[in-house]
Amino acid sequence: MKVKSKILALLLTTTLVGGMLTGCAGSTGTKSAEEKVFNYGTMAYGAAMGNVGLNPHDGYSGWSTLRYGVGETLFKFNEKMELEPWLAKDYEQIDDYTVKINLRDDVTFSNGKKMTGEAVKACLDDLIAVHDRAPKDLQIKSISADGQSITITTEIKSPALVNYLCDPYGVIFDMEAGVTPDGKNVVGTGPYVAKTVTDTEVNLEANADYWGGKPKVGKVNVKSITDGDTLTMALQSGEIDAAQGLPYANLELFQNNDDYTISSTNTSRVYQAALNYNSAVIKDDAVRKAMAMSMDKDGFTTVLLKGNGTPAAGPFPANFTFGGDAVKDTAYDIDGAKKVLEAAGWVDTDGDGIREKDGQKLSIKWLTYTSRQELPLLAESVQATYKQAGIDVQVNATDSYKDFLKAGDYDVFANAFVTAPTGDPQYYFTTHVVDNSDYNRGHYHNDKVETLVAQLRNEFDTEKRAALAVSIAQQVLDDNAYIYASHLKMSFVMKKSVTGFTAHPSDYYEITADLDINE
Amino acid sequence: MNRILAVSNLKKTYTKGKSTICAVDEISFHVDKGECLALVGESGSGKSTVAKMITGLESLDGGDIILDGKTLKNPGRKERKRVYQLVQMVFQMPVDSFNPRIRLGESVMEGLINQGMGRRAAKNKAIEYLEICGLGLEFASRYPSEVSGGECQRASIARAIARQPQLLICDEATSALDVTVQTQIVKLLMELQKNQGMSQLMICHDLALVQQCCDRVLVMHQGRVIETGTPDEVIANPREAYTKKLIDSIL
Amino acid sequence: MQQPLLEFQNVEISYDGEPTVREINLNMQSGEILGIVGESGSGKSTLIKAAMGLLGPAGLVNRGEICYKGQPVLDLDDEALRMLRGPEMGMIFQNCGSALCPIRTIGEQLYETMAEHGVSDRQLVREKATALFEKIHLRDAERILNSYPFELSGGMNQRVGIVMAMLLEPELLFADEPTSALDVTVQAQVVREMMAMREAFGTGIVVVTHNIGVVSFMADTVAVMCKGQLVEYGKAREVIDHPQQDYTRQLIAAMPRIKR
Amino acid sequence: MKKYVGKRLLQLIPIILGITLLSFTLMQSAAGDAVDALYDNASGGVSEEVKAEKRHELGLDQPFIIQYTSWLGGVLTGDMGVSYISNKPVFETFVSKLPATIYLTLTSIILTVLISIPFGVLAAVRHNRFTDYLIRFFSFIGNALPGFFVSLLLIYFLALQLKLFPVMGNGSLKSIVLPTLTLAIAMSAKYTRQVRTTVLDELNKDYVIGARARGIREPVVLFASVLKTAMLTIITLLALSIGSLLGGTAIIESIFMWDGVGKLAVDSILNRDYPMIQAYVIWMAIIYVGVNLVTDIIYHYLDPRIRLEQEG
Amino acid sequence: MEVTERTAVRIRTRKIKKDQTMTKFYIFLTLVILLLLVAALAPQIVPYDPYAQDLMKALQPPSPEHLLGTDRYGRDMLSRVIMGGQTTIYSALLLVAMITGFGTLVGLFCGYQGGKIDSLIMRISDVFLAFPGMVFAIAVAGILGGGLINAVVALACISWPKFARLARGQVLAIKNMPYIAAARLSGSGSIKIVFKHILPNIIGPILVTATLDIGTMMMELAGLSFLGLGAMPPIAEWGSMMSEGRSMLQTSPWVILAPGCAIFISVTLFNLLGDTVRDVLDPKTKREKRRKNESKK
Repeated sequence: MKVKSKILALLLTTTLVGGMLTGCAGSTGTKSAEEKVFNYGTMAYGAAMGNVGLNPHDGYSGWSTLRYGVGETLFKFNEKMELEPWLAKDYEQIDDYTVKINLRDDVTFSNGKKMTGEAVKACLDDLIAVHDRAPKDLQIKSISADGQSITITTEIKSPALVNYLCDPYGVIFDMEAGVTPDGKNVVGTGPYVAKTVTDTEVNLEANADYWGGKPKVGKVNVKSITDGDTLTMALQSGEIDAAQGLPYANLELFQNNDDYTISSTNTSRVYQAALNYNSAVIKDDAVRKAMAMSMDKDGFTTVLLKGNGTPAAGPFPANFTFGGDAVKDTAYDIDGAKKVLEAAGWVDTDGDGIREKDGQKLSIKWLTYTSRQELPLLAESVQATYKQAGIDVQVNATDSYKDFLKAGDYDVFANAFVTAPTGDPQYYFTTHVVDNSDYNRGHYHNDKVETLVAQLRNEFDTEKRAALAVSIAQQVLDDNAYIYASHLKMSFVMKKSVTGFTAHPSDYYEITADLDINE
Repeated sequence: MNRILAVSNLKKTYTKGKSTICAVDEISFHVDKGECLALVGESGSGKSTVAKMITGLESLDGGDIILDGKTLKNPGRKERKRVYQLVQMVFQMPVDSFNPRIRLGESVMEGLINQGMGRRAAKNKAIEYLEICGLGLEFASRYPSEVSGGECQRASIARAIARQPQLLICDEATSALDVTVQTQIVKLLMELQKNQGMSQLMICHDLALVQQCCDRVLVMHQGRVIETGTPDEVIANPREAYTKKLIDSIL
Repeated sequence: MQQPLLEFQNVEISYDGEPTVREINLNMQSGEILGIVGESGSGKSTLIKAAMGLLGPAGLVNRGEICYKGQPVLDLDDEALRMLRGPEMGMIFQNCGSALCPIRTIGEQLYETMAEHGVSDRQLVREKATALFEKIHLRDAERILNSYPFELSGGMNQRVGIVMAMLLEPELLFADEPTSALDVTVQAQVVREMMAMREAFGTGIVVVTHNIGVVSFMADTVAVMCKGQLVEYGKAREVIDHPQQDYTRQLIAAMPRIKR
Repeated sequence: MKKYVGKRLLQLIPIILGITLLSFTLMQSAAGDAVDALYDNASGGVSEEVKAEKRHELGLDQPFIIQYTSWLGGVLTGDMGVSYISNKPVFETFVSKLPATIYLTLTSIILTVLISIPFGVLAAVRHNRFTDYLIRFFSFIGNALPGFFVSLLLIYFLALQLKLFPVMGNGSLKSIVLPTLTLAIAMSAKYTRQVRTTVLDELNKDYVIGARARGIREPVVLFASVLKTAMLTIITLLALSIGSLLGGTAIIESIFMWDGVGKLAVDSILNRDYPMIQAYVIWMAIIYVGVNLVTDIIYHYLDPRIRLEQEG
Repeated sequence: MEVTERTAVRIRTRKIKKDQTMTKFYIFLTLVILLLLVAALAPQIVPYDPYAQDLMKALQPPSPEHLLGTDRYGRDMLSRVIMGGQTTIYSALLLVAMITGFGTLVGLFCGYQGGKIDSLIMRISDVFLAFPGMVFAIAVAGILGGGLINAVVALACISWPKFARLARGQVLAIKNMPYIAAARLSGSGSIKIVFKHILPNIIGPILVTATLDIGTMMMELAGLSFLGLGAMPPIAEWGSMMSEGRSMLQTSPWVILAPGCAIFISVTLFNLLGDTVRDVLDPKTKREKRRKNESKK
């Protein structure tokens, strides 16, 4: 009997200790700006994204500098992805190779130093000296500074130079202060200053002397949360005030919910399938056409993405003049696809539902990866619809997809890509469709496309550039070299009390001086 | 040659940690054909080790064993087969000496089949010998757990003698049995010795039992043979103090 | 007639509902040594387990009564029964070494036994134990008390078992095959020591064994059991020299005897 | 005792060699060419000459055994290369995240002990009675629920519905409760059963009857003898489980955003960060072996049967 | 003094608990066989094609039409759970069969042979045992890439030593039994002794462990699938189904609860079976039975 009572006592103690641990949380009241703390959970920060740290000249870290309000670029995009001045006042295209940029006079770095032309030049010089992508994009020959202006000379005609300067690597920071020894922190011009930067968290404090006005929130903690459910539940439990990158399935928890607001926008992140011309099956025009016809873009977008995207016709979304319905894609038509295949000699002879031609099964290897949660969904959706058309799909969703790409062991590579990070179409075409471009993994070639892209490279007139972009995109679609599934809609979910926190189509700007919490 | 078994200077040592224990220390003895020799001693005197060495279940560390005129020293596989034709053994724990998952008859047959006999013949012979040992036909199909200790020991004897060995070693064959059963088994063994002309090496701790059925006795103590003679002689005139103590302890 | 020390009245014991021991009537006086002989499965150990209340969950005395000094013990509550075990009835097992906790020293367990029955003076316990060890000619009590059971030989453990049981000076000592696991020379010694205990304390002993030699050497009265029943019961000399039942005769005849 | 520890330490050498050799070989064959991987993230082509030079610099053109030895030297001195992803020294990263995992492991073990020992003992004492059945019923449930599922349920009920604990780990006392609970539920289910079996085994031993025959009270028998003996086995089991728990935290850590080595491992696996995976695997194995060694030594010290045999 | 008065003979009774081990064993065995049958006949008994998508019917809650609702592709959950049973249970069975077979053979060899090879193999198994199970599996699965087969291989790599040790221990325990010596005296060779006399007598505990391991392995496979290192979509497998459905716990709980319950039920069943097999084989219960038989005779 005594054993029992001892055990009971032990249990009681355990429960008591547990109870103490659960003691209640502190209460809230009206707070001054300094007291306000904004906890922000994001899926987008982390070593896997290559954006850990805030040094813009290191890989993709500039995205973090820009997103979390530590640094700013010379120009920025508005909601329509049009250029607007930011740290710069304006620019003049002196000739095809020279641009003069006039800087604002009232900007200081967070350490109090003034942002001068010299400072900007120093920063850009370092950028093209150390960054991996920038030199190729910018093609800068030389930079000269003169008071509050700089003049940039390029090696080749560079109509998109100013657009490129909006890329997060173009964040201007104080080179004299340099990068902290751990390589993670810089002194920028933004509304917030980073106090600590780790692989999983960035702790920011308001920059009281921000040139654009005093930030309304005193402290911002950016937390990397890589698990979608944890992110959701952390928002629900109030541990974070806003979240980026919630799983679609969970968004409906916050829709029609008075406690939360959702800010969404279309982005130029497209889910695309690149067809591999080195594969015999893919070389068959009919197969590519049937594949394009058999993709249920609407179903994918409305059901699987739960409406958090828009079906894509071409590479660019509708908020671009050269995007959306400017190009025409093949409509979803399984029966049509069947006819196309049959006409080309692909018939199901053995009754297994898969078509054959010359003893060759119509089976394609669909290579994709899982770190983008939408891609496996696309793969499974395609697998089902293609099967109806008589095409067998072997999905290979692996995060070591690079090995397969290198080996060429695939027919289709589906990935996600931000097609117009600079608001300009040239970037996508020069990386994806021309011969030997970085991401033209499927070895697509079309003489007409080559000519048009060459023209685009030398065209400065925005409208003409747009027209060229439409023609190129249409040609790619007609060739069925790429199949575009959907453009991602990006959403921030935040507590009702959070204001001034909006999703931007560029995916660059997240935390700004407008951010506020009204409790 | 009148000797079925001759053992000279037999030695076995075990190492445990750093100390070496001499289980059997240079002992010599012999068993004549048709004779029943007893090895008497208390636990740890090394008597069972001797049995294991003779049957090749343990290796020797020294000395010679001459079995039916042939010397064997750590026999190989072939040599061992010859040994098993000549020597068989009955163990102390009757139930444990049978594979619990095999029927008694099958166990008796195993040795015969290994000898090269056909299944049918082996079966008949097994039944025959089980009957000699006083077990009816039904026991052949029983499992060791389904019979009593005494019946199991009979089966064990049947298994041993079915191969018609020249020498039967009984390692404490009766000490785990009830006294009434013990007498029955001893009687059976004495009959077999007489009828089959088998020599026996009886390993035992009970001098009284030895006196009943053995021709000669060896008293072992701490790995050595300290006294030999006929049981009556040894009991009547023990020369060693230990032997005397042993005799006095019998209540 | 004196009140019997222990009395079995028409006892029937069953395991899992199946009777294994039937119609047992026995009684013994203080200072008497009762030998219960029988072969394996005869139910002889069951009798003393029943008297000690150690049958376990499967066993049950479903008929009859067992009385200690006239007091029925079967329906005592746990605590009352516990107070009997030790100060009134002691027990020696076939293997006393395994009847002790393997990771505690003998001294510790000896002290625990005493403390559980009201003697909690360590010094006193130690002295008493040493005295008792000397009585059975063990001089290095100190070393034994500081040893663990596995460090001692079988014979030594049996002797420790005797001391352990006798320390509380019970009036009744049960010995369950106390010598069966021992070599003959040690066996004789242990038997003599048990006899010495009776000499010293006047303890009544119930010795359960299959060895008629042990019984004839020790016992005043003998009970012969076969298949759960008492086949013969009487004065030791009478039973052994003039057995009345076939089974007893068989048993005695089977016992090898040395001819000098 | 000293001799025994020395002997055990010596025995450790081949095991550690085996562990390192195995993981080295595995990673070698898995990661493919380290230099290719290194330049993978750099855009544009890097010429074969540059790669060859780098290979020479890293000693990758050496024979396997030499590569292994020099790599092993690195392992033992804490130089295990640089992460493909973060470009930071792997070993430093691992060490910096280790305390969080150890913290979580320890709280889980403690909670497991607090749950499984009382309940296991209770179930054994009340063998085949209602309490026993009830405890076994719950242990069956705990045994059959995958950890990640338990964690989701716990978060949902305790963090969202009852708002008792935070969802994410932040190092605070409150935030460790849920991950600890998740780990402890699975462990306790397992160990309650083992404790029960062990205690039952002990309860069936002769010395329990011996103690009863000496008139010792049941609780004293239970606590002084039975539990003392059973604890030897149980402590060993629990200590051994520290090792497997250190490894078992991976999934739970990533769900609760607990910034320990488990989460690091999962992230590294998802990112194919081979040097990091390698460091994790090796060091967890070494820690595991170390914990086992300490357990063995403690066991040796506690159990007189073994201790005295060794000395004697 | 008077003789104690003879009171009327007292009769005590106690409710006798019947030994229900065998009944329990048969019940659980039947249930497990049923489970295996359902899994084996999955393609025949599923009400819908488990891989047929119908996006119009996505995420429907349980209804008479779809008893367990539909997943986000509009696939019938009941069909997927049944189909997933085949994948999950049979991979676990395959895995356990592999490690039991291999481990037992190694253990038999080492235990019987002893000597240097034994200690070498045991050191190797030490190395495998040193890797905490899941860690090594994660690493191997991570290296080999995902996929059910690779996950099975990964778990097999680290799980065999357990059986090798178990078998070896058992062999050592009975190697010195008299009946092994008797078999040798009968002239039986090593192979015959190992497979006829040793193996049948050590297989009991091994089978118990194997049965209990089926549940464990199902959970570990599910864990790997959860990390994306196990079964690849669209293959219906419980772990990956749970992993897929986990974000829907709050919105469409049936998507995760259905496979979750399936895992729970099957693991419990295998564990219960393992436990009862242990009881059936337990030497204690056996001894009691033998005693009963004897007392009947």
